[in-house]
Amino acid sequence: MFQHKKTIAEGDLVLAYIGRDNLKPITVKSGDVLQTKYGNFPHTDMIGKPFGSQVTSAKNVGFIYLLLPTPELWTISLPHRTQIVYTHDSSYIVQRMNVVGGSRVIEAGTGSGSFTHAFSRTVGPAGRVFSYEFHEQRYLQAKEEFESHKLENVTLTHRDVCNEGFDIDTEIRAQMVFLDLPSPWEAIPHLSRVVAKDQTVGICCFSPCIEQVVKAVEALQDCGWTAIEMTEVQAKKWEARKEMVRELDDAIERLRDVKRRQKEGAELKKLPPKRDADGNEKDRGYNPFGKGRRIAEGDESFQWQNVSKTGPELKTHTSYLLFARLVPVLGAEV
Amino acid sequence: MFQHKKTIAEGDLVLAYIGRDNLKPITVKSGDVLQTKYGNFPHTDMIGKPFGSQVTSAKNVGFIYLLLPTPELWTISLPHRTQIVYTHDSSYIVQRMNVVGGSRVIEAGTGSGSFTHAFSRTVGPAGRVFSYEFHEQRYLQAKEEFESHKLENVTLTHRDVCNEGFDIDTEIRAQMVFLDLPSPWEAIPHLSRVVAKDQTVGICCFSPCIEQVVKAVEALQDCGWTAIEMTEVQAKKWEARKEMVRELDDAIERLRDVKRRQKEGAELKKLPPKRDADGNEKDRGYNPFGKGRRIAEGDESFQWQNVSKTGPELKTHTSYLLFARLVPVLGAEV
Amino acid sequence: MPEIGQNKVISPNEHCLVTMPSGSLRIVQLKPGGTINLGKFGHFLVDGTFGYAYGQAFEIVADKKVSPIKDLLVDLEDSNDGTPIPEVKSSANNKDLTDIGQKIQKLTTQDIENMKKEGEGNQVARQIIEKMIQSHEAFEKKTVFSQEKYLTRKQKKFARRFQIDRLSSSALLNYYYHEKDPQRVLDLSEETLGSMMSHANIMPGGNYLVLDETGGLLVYALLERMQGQGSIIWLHENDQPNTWILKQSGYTDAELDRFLRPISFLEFFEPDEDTGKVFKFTDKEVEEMPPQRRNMYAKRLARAEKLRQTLEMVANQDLDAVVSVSTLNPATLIPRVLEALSGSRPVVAYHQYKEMLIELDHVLQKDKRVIMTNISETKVRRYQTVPGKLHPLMTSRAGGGYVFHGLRVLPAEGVQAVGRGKKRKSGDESAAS
Amino acid sequence: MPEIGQNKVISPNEHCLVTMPSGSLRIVQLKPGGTINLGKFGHFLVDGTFGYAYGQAFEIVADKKVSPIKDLLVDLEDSNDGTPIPEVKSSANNKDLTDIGQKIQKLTTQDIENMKKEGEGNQVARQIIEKMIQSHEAFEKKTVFSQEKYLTRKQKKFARRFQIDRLSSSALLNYYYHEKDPQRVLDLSEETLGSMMSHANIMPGGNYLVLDETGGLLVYALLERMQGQGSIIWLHENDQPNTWILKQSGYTDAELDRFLRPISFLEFFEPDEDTGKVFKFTDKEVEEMPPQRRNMYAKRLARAEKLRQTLEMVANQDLDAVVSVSTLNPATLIPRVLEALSGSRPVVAYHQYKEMLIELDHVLQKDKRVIMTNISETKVRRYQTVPGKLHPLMTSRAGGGYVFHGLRVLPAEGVQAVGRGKKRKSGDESAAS
Repeated sequence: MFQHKKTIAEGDLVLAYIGRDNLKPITVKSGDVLQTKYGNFPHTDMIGKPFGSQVTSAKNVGFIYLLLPTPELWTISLPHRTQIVYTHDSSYIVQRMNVVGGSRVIEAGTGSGSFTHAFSRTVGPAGRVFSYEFHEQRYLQAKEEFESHKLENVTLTHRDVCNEGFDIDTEIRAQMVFLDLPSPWEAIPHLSRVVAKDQTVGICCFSPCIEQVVKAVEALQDCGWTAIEMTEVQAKKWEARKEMVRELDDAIERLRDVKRRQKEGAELKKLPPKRDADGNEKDRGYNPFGKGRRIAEGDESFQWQNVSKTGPELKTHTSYLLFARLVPVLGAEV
Repeated sequence: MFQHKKTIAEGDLVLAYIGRDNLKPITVKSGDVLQTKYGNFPHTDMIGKPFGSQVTSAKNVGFIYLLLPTPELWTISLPHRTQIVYTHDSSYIVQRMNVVGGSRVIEAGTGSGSFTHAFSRTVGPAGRVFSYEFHEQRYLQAKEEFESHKLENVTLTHRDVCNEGFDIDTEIRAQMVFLDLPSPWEAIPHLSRVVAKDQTVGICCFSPCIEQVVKAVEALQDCGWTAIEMTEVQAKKWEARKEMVRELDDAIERLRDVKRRQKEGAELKKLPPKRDADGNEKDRGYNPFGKGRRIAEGDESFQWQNVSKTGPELKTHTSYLLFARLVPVLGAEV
Repeated sequence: MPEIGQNKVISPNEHCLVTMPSGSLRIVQLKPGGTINLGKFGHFLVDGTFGYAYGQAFEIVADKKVSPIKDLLVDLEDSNDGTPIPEVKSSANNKDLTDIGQKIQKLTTQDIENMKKEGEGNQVARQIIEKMIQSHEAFEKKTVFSQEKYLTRKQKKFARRFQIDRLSSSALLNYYYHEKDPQRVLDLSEETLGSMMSHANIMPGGNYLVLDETGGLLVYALLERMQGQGSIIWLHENDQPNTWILKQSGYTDAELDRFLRPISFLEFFEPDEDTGKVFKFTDKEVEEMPPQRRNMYAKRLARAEKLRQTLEMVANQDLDAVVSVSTLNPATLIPRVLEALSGSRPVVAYHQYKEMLIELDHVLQKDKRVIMTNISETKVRRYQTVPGKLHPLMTSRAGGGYVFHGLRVLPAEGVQAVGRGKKRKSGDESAAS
Repeated sequence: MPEIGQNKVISPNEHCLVTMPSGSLRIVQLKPGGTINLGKFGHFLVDGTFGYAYGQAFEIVADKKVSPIKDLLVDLEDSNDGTPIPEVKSSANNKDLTDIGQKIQKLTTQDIENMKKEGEGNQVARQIIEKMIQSHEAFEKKTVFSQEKYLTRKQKKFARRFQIDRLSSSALLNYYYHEKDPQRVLDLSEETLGSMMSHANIMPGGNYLVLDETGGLLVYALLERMQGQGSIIWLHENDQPNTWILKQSGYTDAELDRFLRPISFLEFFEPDEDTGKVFKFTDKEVEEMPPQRRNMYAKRLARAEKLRQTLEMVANQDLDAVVSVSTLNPATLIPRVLEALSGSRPVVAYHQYKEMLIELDHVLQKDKRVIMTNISETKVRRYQTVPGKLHPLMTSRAGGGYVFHGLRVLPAEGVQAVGRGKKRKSGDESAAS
């Protein structure tokens, strides 16, 4: 179970931060050693250290950070067995369906288990996640992972819910349903048996293709779900950078300087740059933008503008999110 | 025909800029008067003035600008008879289909004629736009407008192209086709008779709903079009603003000041603000962010950060753009 | 006691969200015996709604009474609740339709007003719409598609229906974001709030440091997730935090006192011997106090003790995240609160303008205490979800804000990045070799 | 002569865009008698492509010869050109499929290399793919959907096909934007370029002031639209404009000399008695010059005359738009060129970063010479357009840049906005009353 732990102990799951997109999950065990390209890190040294600690390798050639697992960090580090549900989708689904501490949630299929972790964290010890996976190998891997991560509020079942439905021994009474299935319309009719009868139930179907959404809409309508709405979440990540500010007047002054020198017959610009004994450039004329030099971003000899940019590639689609709800027929009681 | 004219003459179409989203088209005629809420503007005074001139009203109570029509400005000013094609869509379609000076283009339907203007401008005197409108009233209005705007390279036809096809007396040989029709799949089979046979022809179908796109894809495939791709253009407009920078230390200092005054027993903060004879505020204590005062954006007594924001509402969808092309079967000739 | 906002059925005295056919929203308290006035959508007696599940839609029938219906905007074709298309012809296309706007529909505003006065229930809406169609000259020239569109529009205008939803944090936020002025919640959208909750790892049992200039919307969302487990330290820049939105949602002062730990900038950043100091009376003196005064004294002592505990949590670095929705310059604010967090804890700061977060990112990229910095933008696109007419909504509210997030770490002393002098791509703080 | 890039059929010596099945792009010149090497996608003899329409796709058959095909990535199911799915079973779902990646396909890299050497044409690709399927243990356990996906992927990898497109400005831009480094065109996307062309009102016959730091991509797009009518004044910050991209696209120096009017910052902003000055020889002296020198002298005179005309156009405010793709600070650059424009003419400036355009917008909001200022962002979203599997592409290239645009106007002297002192919403410069 996710928790707010301060200190690393034997048997803890730790995410070793090796690089920004390189988090390596390790289970701390005295005597084991984490080997990275930045050196070796004995587990024994980690025990007793606070989570978040920066630790240096045995030979002090590099360092890592020892991170406390969260569903969001786990999503970065996990082995992708299927397309995963990213945080920008899962966070919206959880917020919109009002999943909170104590909620009871159905998830099918489990897939790589990234969303299962987020559900488990959010519903907490008083809540429950019922997760279904039809692919045996993936089911077994998820089972092992959930046990090792102590997701005690998750009930994982190996089942093809489209054919066999959701019923298990325990009473489910799900308040929210999340379907990440190739044909959600086959699973939807089975839901009425397992959702809560005393309150409005929310559903989200996660489908990459439009045609899947259209079929799911029809199934939802047939089964009495209302307020059906398709959405998609568009997310971007920006990072802060600095861009050199090149002023017009500096560019003009550079041309004036060239002209002056040409008149003086120097024609310096046609000569290869001279270097002094230290290899530094000498006299390229007026050089307002460090032309031809390697400039570090933010170099104080120049003027900079704060800018933001995304990475070179954007995730432009994950899946469509189809929301609906099922309102129980209750009589007025007052 | 659009042109780069410098001076306003009798009979010219002028767009009077009254406000940012309020451009009023007028045809300059000696003796006429443009009446606006900012005063009256006699046409006679406009003649001989350069386009772009700022002119004051007869009684000098306000001013307008006299703008030279461009398709983009016309799109802002035109009377909407139908959903129009906005510049972010039309500019991409023109660029992607490689519409240039001299191109021959089919457009159906004409609608409010906004895109017709853009096509007409871009293909220029050597090109030709064949535009079709099935709705009689809209056809007549467009006809009048095109004549008054002297779009001499546009051939407008009153026709239901879905039933009756595109053939007219003139030879068409269209190199690009733009279909803004409720059921483009009915028009697509008629195209083979009127498109150029000696080159690859481009098409763009403009449809708001997914289902229309799916049907159009099938029709295009059936008719031998290839490289079929659906896209959508997502556009935003930003404007520059300034946001006050509120520093933590200033906020803390304000609390310190309050505490100091409380200790002094003054408890000034509980009193209503005092005003001097001029109505200016007196002594609100340390007031680092002008709290309670009306501050003009950029007021130099405060610190500001340049920011950008969109309007309160975004156009999040106009239509899907479905592109394809028809490659003629030519023999190798060399 | 179930936590605020977690009741499953519509219950007396609760605050809830009412949605009207037009999409307009209202927050109302359901006082037993009361009547609620929805303006042109009618009046209804509150008691009739009790016991139905939150999420139920109703139609107003005679005498302000309500009757449950399947959906607020039930489809016209396939339901008995909807206004049926009267037996009129339709056209294959709109070819012969002339655009002359309002004039074509001959019912006057006065006619409609008169009809409205005649009845109270949704029956009136049906009558009005039917009359409008009968008096609409060109209705038969419209396509079925156009006819439906016309009816839906009219229904949104005249139907006497509404829906009651639980006042979840999303409901409360959407009310301000879509119905009222989004600036009151600093332009924060539902999806951005959700993103903050996830990135800040909010769960029952955590201790969170919060800055909230929305009047408590952010705090309301945390309370909802935490379900009474854990604590919220609310760092504010006045005498006490501004809780206007929290109070509108039904929380009492006593409840807020139980769940929250307010602390001012001065108390947080410059605690001194005066901080939270209360003059101690002797037991005898206390005994002799009048009851009201004694009560007040006890409260002051309790508050002082709570503040002492809060300061201890801060000093012990016991906090599990900082979550900020503030207009203060985050580049100077956030670095100053980092020391209160445990290691490997999220740092999450919202701002309406991305430009205000860029400097923060630059500052923290250099500050060795935060890694994995990012500025996220999350935007939901909604669709008209009608089979056969599926498309994204033509317009949507802009904005929604940006979220900075990073992870607080504990740098080892003396560790130096053995950089190779070459510029790192994408400002990554990857482990040096 | 047809303008560059406007030939309808594939013609000798032209520069064109070649697309490979993987989506990779190449710019090549079609030299008669030549062979073009597409790496793993094969070699082909250029001559066989002449006479087909630009846009034609080809398959490489034996002896490097080509044969026209319907489409580069023709659908697997419904075409004779595609690799048919061999007669194998498929599964209703992937339930029994084990994920062990490459190992499952028993053909070794060496096997594939050997097969590649055996043949040159697309036939080899078919053989390889068929062999791969036969040796793929789990192929039968895949669904038809997964099988198709697998085949398409393999086909993109091995098919010996290509397509030849005209080198339109979009083709040229996409080559740099998608295939090469987008920074070489300052991250300018096709849709942003299109938006600039429209907002700048580019058409045949206009006189445009251009700043272009992309090596001429922007100029290439203008030339394409203008079809030899009008002129382009290319304002640059060196001795001469950088035209590397223009030259790659097939324009000769002579053609560029005919269409373009280059002018340096110094000549534009500080013309003096030296500007464009050429020492004048007497007629007799000229007659006595050796031919090469006389020729050079004539060119210098022509260039000087052209510069004189250009300066006159600038001085007369004859220009019809300024269009800028420059890394110079637009807030200081753009206000300095406004005087060269006629009234009611567009001002269009691109920058990769929105933040760099904000100050420009602020400056011009105050400058009375420009109205209707805006910063536009235009982004195209592409879909996998396969009926039944329709969805937006999962990933796309980010960026594409931002465009500032406004309209140059001629403020009347002495006109004063009679503002009411109240702050105007949205920085609008609407007419005051």
